[in-house]
Amino acid sequence: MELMIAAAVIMVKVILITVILFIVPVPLTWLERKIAGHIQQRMGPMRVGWHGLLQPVADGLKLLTKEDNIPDQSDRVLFKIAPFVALVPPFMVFVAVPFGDDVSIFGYETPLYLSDMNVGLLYILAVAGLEIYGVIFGGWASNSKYALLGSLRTCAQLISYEIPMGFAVIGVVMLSQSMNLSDIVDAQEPLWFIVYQPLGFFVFFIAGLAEAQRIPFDLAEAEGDLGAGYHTEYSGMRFSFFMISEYLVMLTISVLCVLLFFGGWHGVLIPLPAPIWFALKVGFFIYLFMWFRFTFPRYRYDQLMSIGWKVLVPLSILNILITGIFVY
Amino acid sequence: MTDISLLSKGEAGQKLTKELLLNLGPQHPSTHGVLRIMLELDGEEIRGVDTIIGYLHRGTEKLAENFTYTQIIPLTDRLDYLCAPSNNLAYVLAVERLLGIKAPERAQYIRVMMAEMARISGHLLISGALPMDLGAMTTLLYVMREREMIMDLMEMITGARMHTSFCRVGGVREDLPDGFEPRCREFCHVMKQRIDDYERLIAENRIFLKRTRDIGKISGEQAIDWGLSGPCLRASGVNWDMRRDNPYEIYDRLSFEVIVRENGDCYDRWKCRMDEMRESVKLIEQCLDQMPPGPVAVAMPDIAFPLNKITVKSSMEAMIHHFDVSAYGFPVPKGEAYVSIEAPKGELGFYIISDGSPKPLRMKVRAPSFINLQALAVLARGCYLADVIAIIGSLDPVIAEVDK
Amino acid sequence: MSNHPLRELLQRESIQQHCESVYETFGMLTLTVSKENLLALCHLLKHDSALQFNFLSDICGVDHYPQRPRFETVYHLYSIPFKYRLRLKCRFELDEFPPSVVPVWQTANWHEREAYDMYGIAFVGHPDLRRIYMWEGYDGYPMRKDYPLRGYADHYNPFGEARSEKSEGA
Amino acid sequence: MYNENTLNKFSREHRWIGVTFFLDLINGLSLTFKYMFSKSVTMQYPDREKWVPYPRHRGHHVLRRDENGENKCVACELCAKICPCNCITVVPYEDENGKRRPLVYDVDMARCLYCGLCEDSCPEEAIALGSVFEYSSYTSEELVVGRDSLLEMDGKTEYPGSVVKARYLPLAQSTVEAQESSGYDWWRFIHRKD
Repeated sequence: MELMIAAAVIMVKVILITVILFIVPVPLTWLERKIAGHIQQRMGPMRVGWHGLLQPVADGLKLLTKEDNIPDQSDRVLFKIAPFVALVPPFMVFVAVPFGDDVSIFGYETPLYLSDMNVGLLYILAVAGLEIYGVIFGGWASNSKYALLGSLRTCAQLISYEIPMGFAVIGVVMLSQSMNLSDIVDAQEPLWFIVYQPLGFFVFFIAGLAEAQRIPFDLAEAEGDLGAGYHTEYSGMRFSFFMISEYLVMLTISVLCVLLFFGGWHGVLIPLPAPIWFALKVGFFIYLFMWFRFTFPRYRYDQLMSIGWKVLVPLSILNILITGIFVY
Repeated sequence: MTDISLLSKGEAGQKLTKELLLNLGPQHPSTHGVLRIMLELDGEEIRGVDTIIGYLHRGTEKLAENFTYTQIIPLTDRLDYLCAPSNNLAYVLAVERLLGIKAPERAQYIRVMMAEMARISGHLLISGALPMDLGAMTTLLYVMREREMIMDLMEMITGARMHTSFCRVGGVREDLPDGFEPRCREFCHVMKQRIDDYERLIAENRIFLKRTRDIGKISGEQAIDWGLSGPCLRASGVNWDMRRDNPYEIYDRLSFEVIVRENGDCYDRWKCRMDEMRESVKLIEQCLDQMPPGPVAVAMPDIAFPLNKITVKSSMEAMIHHFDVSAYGFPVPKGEAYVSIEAPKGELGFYIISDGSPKPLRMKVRAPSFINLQALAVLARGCYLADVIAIIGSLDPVIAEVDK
Repeated sequence: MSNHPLRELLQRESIQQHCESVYETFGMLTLTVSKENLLALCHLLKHDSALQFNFLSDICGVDHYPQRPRFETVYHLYSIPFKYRLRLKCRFELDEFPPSVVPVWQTANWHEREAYDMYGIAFVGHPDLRRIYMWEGYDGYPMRKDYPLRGYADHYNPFGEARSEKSEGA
Repeated sequence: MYNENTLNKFSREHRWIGVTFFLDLINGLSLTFKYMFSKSVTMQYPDREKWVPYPRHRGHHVLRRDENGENKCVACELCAKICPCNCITVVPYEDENGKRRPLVYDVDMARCLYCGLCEDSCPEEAIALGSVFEYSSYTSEELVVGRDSLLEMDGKTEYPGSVVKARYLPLAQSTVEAQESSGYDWWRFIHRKD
């Protein structure tokens, strides 16, 4: 009986998280357009539903019903699977992401995550790295020079920014003595790690921006020069998969920022339920992403690489050194 | 197992890799119209540029040979559609030079004021579009907001937002409407604050600086050799502004600074436009201050339409002139004239050869965008793919004018 | 707009020997020059320290259809240091084209391509003489006076005029 | 000389201070944040608001009537002559009073440049470019407008351009219905510091 309940709870949680993750990009697109609108002194979507709330639904329907174009002489198999390959890793990341302390549902004590891995952080970094494959496949299979250039850029960008990102996290791991995310969050109960690790956070956040391919690092789809980068040739549902995966990566980065540096679900001063604190913090980071997008231009490819290798990597190593000196 | 380095080597040891030919445009978000550029790429680096234009060629010059001098005025609007009043002004000045007449003072002030408004409108668009091509979308929306105010003023004066065709040979179409002056002053007031805003948003931004500083550099001599004009030339340190050096209309009565910058890169071309807008606002204010009362068109019924239609009906002679001008146009003395003005994009010249008939024998437009765009091939060589976008943006081509 | 200082400068022997006539029209001095002397004169005008016509504003092709010689190219020069304007004119027949001035001013490149595209003036020695506005393989030179306004009728242009034998060519 | 930017406050040697502390980026971010809470300047056309153009607006052609309610046009064909794009076709006839009147007066809206030369050349001030600007159509044939519909068109507006309340009627003939005669000036939504 115990086993059955445990299995059922896990099933419910899996389904719940999958559904939530599928739905989350929907309000995010609305939010992005609304924020863009207000920053630019216009209204954003207004016509579908109250203040355009149903606009993402309309967009989704449009994408669903759109013709699915597959370019001539493309690698058809790769072209078809690329969006799925890009979509899966962000979902897999959330297996190891805790959203709060243990809660009890119907008298059954359960933690708010799917799997409490003791190498959760490593797992997340590793799985998030898999997203490159979707991008490479998509760019390569399209048989378009724009897509190819876009995917080449993405490749170089993701690979080189994963290094400072991983290094930046080491500081946190050193402080919390654990790679388990809920342990890391618990270690921040007295004081958030941002206080100890400002440099680490800075490197992590910049690298995160690059990982999520947001402005100022959105070279992969730089519409200014590459049209839409690796998903130039995609349309309809396949295109929307890329979009969903992009928003989920953004969400992942925000969640990681909160978990690693901003005390996870631990609030300050105002006692709010843990998931709400968590959501608020994540929301702030998502807003930051969008705010940046509508303020900054983007870097050039070679400048991005030199920032990654010449600035962020040394900084993150310096951060490890400093942390090491202070810890021991 | 084959050594991988052997695979990329040919027989004589040379590399088997070849340049990638990338076709940028004619449908591309950053080419500002239907411009097509064939890029020879080595990785992301540009090896060769071939600019292919003509997708918007409408044969303005051929059409002009079949139009009367009055009918050409709306045609000139369509050249550089961002600053139609400047085009009107240049064309009308050329015809006036041939006719040997000058517009009344008030008309000249109105023309100059509108040309300066057009300059702001043109510069605004490009100084917002360049950051947008580099990713900063918000700048474009902000400049559109102020441009809308200019459009509003234009609609107030002429009744059209873009294709104003307000200048007439020997004057302007109508007098300024009531309530224009306070509105225009309000615009000048707001505009000054707005330029500071744009600079606050983007001018010091390190990313923007990195993307534009030392990109697409051209020296002063080279710029002259390639025929660059306007802000593109002045950004390279050549102190030449036709408004000051060969003053036309009433520019010699207005005081303004000619903005010159030294580096000749994308950033300087952008900044030059920003500062020129400030000067233009000053010019508009001076025009409003100095605007004299009086007629707005020459009292020559055989050239200009009478503003008041009652005069047409009251006298037989006026009626005949009116019909003559409307139906057949007015003859222009035999000869040729080249008149150029300082348009927002550079030297805009109209060369008209008249054979004494009401239609020109030849009308040549010296379109600044056309010449400026030519320099793209020099500027972009050795740059990166993403820089080409910045260079196009900083050269400010309006494809309608490039293709004529 | 006074051109008198310029007129004196142009009266010098070195310049006079290259041009056929000098006259003033609507406030601008005009030199007519034969196509043999064009390039030499352009060099002279650009590099003379008292003139320095370093800016080529415009090159305009003209078709005086019934008259002979039929074609003309008009060069508008500007001297940025001295603020002078000057016009050069060169008349020629269809089979004897003038030299390209690209060696003197780089900017002439596209101007001359335009004149070639519109009038069929094949400048001698132009580095890259291709059509610029019309597409490659376009038949005819649209700005010529004997080219109809609506073009010739073909598959793409049903409203054009029917092509007659005598109208094409010189 | 001009309003100094934050970074310019540091002299050349001390620029690094601003650069290190990201003042350039923070400057931009604060500006966009400020604008985020200012009023939007856009008009919600066609759902809620509509623009009533200035009196000089050059929109859809209109034929004016005289005091007796008759067509002012005397079919002199000057407008057809001066039109750069030949979009006006006039066929005259003589009515019972012996007056010259247009039998056909077609304006091809699809070809028109809206340059206003017809307005200038008309000796009777009969043809004008009115204030109507909503006349899109699915076919170009529908855009050839005849004499009678030209007489029915709205003429020039009296009031200065303003934004009025409107309602969108997707199925009706006139798609946008303006509700008030006087509206507001959108310029007052432009955020400014005085």
